Amino acid sequence: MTEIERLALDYLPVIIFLVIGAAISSLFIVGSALLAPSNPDPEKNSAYECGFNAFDDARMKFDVRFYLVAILFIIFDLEVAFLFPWAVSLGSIGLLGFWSMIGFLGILTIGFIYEWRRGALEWE
Amino acid sequence: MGGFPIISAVVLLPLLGALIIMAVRTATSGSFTKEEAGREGRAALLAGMIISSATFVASVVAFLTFDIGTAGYQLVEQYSWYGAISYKVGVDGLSLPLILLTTFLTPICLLASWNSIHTRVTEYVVAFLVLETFMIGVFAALDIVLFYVFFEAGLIPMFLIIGIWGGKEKIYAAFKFFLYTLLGSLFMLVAVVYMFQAAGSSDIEILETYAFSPQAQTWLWLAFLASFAVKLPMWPVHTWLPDAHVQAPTAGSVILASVLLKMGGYGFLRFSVPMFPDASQLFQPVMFALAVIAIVYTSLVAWRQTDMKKLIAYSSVAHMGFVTLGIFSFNETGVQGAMFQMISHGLISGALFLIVGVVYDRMHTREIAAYGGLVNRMPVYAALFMLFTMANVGLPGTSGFVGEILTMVGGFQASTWAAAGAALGVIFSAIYMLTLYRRVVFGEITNPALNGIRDLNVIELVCIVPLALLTLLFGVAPNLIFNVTEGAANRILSLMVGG
Amino acid sequence: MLDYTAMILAIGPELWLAAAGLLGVLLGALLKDRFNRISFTYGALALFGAAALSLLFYQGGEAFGGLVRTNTFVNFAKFVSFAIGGFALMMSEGFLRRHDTIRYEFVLLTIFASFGIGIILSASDLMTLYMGIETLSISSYVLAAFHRDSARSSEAGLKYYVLGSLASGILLYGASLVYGFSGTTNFAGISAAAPSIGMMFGMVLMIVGLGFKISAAPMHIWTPDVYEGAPTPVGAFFASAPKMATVVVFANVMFTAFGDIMDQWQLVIAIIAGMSMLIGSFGALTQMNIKRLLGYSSVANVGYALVAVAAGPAAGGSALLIFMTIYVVSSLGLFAGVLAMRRRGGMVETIDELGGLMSSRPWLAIAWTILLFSIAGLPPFGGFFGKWVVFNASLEGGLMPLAIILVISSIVSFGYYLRIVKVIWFDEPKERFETIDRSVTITVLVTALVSGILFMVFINQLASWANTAMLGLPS
Amino acid sequence: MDLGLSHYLAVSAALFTIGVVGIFVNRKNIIVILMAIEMILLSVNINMVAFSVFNGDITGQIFAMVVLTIAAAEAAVGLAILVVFFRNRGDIAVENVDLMKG
Amino acid sequence: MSNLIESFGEIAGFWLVLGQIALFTLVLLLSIAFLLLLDRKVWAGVMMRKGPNVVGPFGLFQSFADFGKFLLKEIVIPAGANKTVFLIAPVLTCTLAFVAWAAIPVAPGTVAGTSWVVSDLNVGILYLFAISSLGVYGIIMGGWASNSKYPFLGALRSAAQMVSYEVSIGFVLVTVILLVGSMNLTDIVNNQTGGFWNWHAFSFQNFPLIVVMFPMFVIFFISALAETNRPPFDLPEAESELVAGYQVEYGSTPYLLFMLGEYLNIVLMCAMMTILFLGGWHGPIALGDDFARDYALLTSLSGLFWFMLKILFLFFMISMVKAIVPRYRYDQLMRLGWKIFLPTTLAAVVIVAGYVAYSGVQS
Repeated sequence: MTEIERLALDYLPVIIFLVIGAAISSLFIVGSALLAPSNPDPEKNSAYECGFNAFDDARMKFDVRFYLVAILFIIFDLEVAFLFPWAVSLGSIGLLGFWSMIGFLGILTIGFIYEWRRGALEWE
Repeated sequence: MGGFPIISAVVLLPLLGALIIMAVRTATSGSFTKEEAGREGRAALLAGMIISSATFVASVVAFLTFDIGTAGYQLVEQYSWYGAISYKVGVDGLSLPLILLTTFLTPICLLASWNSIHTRVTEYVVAFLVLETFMIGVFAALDIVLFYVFFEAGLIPMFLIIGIWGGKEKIYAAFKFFLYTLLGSLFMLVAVVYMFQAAGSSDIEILETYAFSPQAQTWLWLAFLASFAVKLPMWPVHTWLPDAHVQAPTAGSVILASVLLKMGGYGFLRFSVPMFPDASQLFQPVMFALAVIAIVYTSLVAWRQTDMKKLIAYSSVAHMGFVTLGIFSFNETGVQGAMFQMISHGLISGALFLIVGVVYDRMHTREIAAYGGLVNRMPVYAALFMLFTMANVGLPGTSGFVGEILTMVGGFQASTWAAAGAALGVIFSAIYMLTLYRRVVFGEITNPALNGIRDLNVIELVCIVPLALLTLLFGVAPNLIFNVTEGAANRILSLMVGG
Repeated sequence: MLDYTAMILAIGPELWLAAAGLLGVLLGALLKDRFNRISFTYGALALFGAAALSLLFYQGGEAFGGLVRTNTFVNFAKFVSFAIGGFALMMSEGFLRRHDTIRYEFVLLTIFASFGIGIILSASDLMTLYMGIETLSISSYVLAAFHRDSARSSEAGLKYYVLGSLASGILLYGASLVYGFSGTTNFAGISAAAPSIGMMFGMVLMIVGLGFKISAAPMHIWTPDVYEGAPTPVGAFFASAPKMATVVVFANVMFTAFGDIMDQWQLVIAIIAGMSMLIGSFGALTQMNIKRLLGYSSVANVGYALVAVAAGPAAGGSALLIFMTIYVVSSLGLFAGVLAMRRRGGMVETIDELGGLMSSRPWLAIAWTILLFSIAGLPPFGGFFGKWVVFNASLEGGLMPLAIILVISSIVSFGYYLRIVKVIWFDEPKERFETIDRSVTITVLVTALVSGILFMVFINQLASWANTAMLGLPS
Repeated sequence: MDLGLSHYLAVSAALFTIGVVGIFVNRKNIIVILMAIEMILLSVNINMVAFSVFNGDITGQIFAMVVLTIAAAEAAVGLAILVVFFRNRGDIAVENVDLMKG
Repeated sequence: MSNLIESFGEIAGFWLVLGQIALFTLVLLLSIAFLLLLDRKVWAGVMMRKGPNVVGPFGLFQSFADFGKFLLKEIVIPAGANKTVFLIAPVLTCTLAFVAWAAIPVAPGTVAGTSWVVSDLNVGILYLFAISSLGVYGIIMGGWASNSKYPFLGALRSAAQMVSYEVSIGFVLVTVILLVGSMNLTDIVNNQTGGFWNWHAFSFQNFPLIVVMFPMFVIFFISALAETNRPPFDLPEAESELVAGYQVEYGSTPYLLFMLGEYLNIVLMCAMMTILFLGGWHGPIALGDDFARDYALLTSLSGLFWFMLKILFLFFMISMVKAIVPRYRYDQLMRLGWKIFLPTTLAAVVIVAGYVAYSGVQS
């Protein structure tokens, strides 16, 4: 077995697990669909709106801050993605590796400070 | 060599003056009442005249230091500019008269504008001075790139002069002038680059002795032809000229006819003939044909004109045909004649445009039909007009005669037919010029508006009389010019044979 | 450990810019809106400092294990880009103040864009190249959309973004193929690798991607829109600093990474150059908006520059530097001219509105005219020599058809430049123009002086600098 | 079945083509364009990693990391510009991006 | 899996893996049933109620009854909803919650250095991190597909909240990886042998680090609450504002799947905390290598016991939090995540990394 094959084989159980998990989940729904009664009517199928009829499409404009959070998340999540391999190999890359990453984090921190001061993190 | 850079001084003096005028105007401007603007314009014109007169004086000084007996380039100044290209100026028997012509005419043009230009006078003066620098530069340049730079640069001020101070169709005329000339000279640029790469130098003296292969010569010659033919102008690329002349202000027409057209002839003599002798020989019949067509055809066209300026413009085309004829006869008589004709035509056509300008300033029309019987009201005017009409026709005793007869003699030695055609042109020119003169000057006054017309005033006299004197002087004593041009003409011909 | 001396020698200016940018972010965060006013001086100082540093470390060096390698060729371009970027920044302040959008972010984005410029110029590896391009591009997208309340500005930003990202993608795909088939991302390694079909394919894709960035036809479609829609100072910046840098980088990539297989790419670049010249000049003919016209004109001018690239390093290298230097100076001046002209509280953007400029602002009109004629390549202005060297290069490189197209395109270009000159000088004066900031006027005059006169008189000096710079290029 | 380099390249090329075509034939929504761009970058990453593995050279994987990061930054900026555009025009249909023409 | 195939051949190895997975699934489902009951009992206990006590002794079979009830309910799909996405969302949530368990080592193997795990991935932490990130999709899809205002808002809020805290979790994970020098979960657990003081939460072998690591454990715990939308961070389903968040339109088994997924995630978080900070299967007192070698099977079983005990303890803590702590406001929640946790964890990463780099712990 080559290294790559061994590596790939490690993920086979994951895939099997995925299939089984999906099968069980779907089975629940199928079971319910078979066993439970089904007699829909328009009132029952209308969207819940505290007793009122829905007056427009629900997929409306939303606050831009959600979007800001998403962007911040992307940035920091990527940062974490860079931190993982660095953390694993810190022992072998030594002080140069350490200070390089500190520089990287420092730059990100400056960005973070900027966001903070500009109020990107405020939710009144 | 060494000593005071007199040629550079002549070239740059007008430009310097233009900058000073511009700077003074910026420093003092701020008021926009009509009177103040008028006063400012007068001052600018005066300053312009002083500067251009100083330039003329400087060029005379240059002429006095010039050694007539030497054939080569004199008063040469050379500074390294860009790689193998250098700023090299100097004069020989061919260029010096043309420089003198330019410096002589510029103050006259500015003076002639005293009463006819009323708007944006300062800019006008500046444009003229800048134009003068470029014109002198074209004749003085001894580096082909430098020549090209001046050659092209002259377009800009002329473009503005026609476009701003011209007549009704000025913008059309300005564009036509600019694009025609530009298109032609871009071909020259290609040739210049090729020559530069082939010879490794852009020095005219070196290029004169560099032997291009016959094949290359043909193409290069054609490229130069494209530029000079437009400039000269030769049939059939002359059509920009009538428009430009008619639309330009009087002084613009004068400069255009007297100096700018000469650049074409100068270019043939400076580049085409000595550098590409084989090609020149090859194309001699073509050039003769074109020259004769220009002479005959445009003479006929001139005859049909109802606009005075247009008529004179076509007559210029015809007369430049003589220059072509003389140049491509490849003998001393013809070439000298061509050189002489250039100077002579510069004086005569300039004067004719001034003369038309005189009545235009009074009547604001150039229609021949609107005039008639001017002799009754303007005797001095009529006399001067007569003189230049005769000179243009080529009456002996005027400079026009000398130029035409020599070019025809030269042409005759090369080709009988060409000379015969040219002779035909002389007859036509007599017809249309005399017709013009008759219709404008003689007869009874039919147009009541002419009743109050006044004769020449002092300014106009000061403008025209020197030209008349020179025309007569050169007509009587052509050797004054031949002595100067002889060496250069022989040198060019020897280069052609030896090259 | 890192060799710090080598690092500073190699990318001193970029380090300086990065530090200045980050410090700017911090200052912005701490001082908030108080930083707005002084930020432009700050930014200009940062850029001029970077320009000075690129002269100080002119010889260049190598750092980060060969990821960056600088030499005189790129340092020349760095100097010009940074210096001209500084001028572009200086003259932006007034415009933004009048539009009430004066924000220090503008300065910071410009600094970061310039940082990107420095990185691409220093790059000697596909990875560095991509990072630099993206730093530049992403900053540029935002700059283009900087007027966020203007529909045109945001549309310009969006268009620039979509097409720019597409270009990055194509470039990157090409880079991945080049990497795969040559086995390395280092320019020197790529140059040494045996050419293969896959590598050629990657190279062509890279050319297409880079062509987008320098707005060479037919990848130019974004240019007119962005130039028109983006705030004018942004347009001025785009047309000057990044233009210089990207074109030189284009040449640098071709010369160093693919230098040995010039016969393979020469034709491609020649075709692109020809198309750019023709499409740019003919496209500009019918434009009514000055900025749009300048956009098309930049396409044509990139075409001229690519002629020099196609001629190869020996024939066209210094020609490229000379041409681009003269061009970006003129280009900045023309944009400054657009910035300088205001009337009734709004910017003058269509050509017809320029009527009467001559009578109300003679110096500005003269300077503009000089710039227009210079960029058109008419003697006696500096632009003439720009065209001259390129033309020379095309003949030396044996590219006769390109030389002919160059002449044709030049003739056509006179048509539209003259049209502007005509309006400025001949048309009747309309209302007077409003007074404008001193910095803008000075920029117009200085650029006209430099591009029109100084480059003419002292062309030899510029040429010798460019020739010296060429010596740094690895042969 | 042996998985060779060519299989990866084929997939990547297909993705790349879909991305490019997606940008040009899409007439409806700019978001789709953004996704197409992401797809192009993804195809690049497949290429990079495949080459990296088959050439036994780590550079490609590092490059892929770099691409990922920059792609995220690019997407963030793109979305921001799109939001600004939407606020100005109230619409993100492709055919409405037409203020400037000529 | 490779080791199983090498030891038992391809066919047997494959069936062994399958059996393992089936066992995991079964045990998980059963545990959830009782943990659900525990949750309710704890809550009831704090409120001095009895909680479910009808079905079976002490209500032990309550969850099974609930299951039956869900199964027999009609699946109502709102008229405006996107049907496919509407149904895929819960399936996705639940599937992902299951799959994450593939990398969790629950007990030491009988061979030293191995562990009882479905797949001993060398990047186990990364895998868990990735899978738990994907959880957002289920919620966003569910909220969006419902085409109803409350679910939509709830989904947005939920997504924002989850991603906010995921960043802190990421940084916390990095601190642990720094200490271990590996992303393999078995390695991480084995790094904490030798008594409870060596657990990462206390980190006595790197003594000063307790100042950092214990707070990290706390932050992880709190972030885990936010990540799984548990009280006090259950804003997405805040009854008073959003009725039930993204689940408003769900009923019957789709709802059940959401809930199942949620609880699976909670238990997963407990397991992660156990592995990362509380020594995994190691007991509080080390029994020494000799014992492990001599009584391999016993060690293994006791490991399983400790592991489950720790999970149970953590789950109990989470239940208590639900019962005791009042719900946060949304702005407080975001502030906590971005302005407190993020800088703190970032600083922690720098400190731990500095410690590791200068003391040479990893090498």
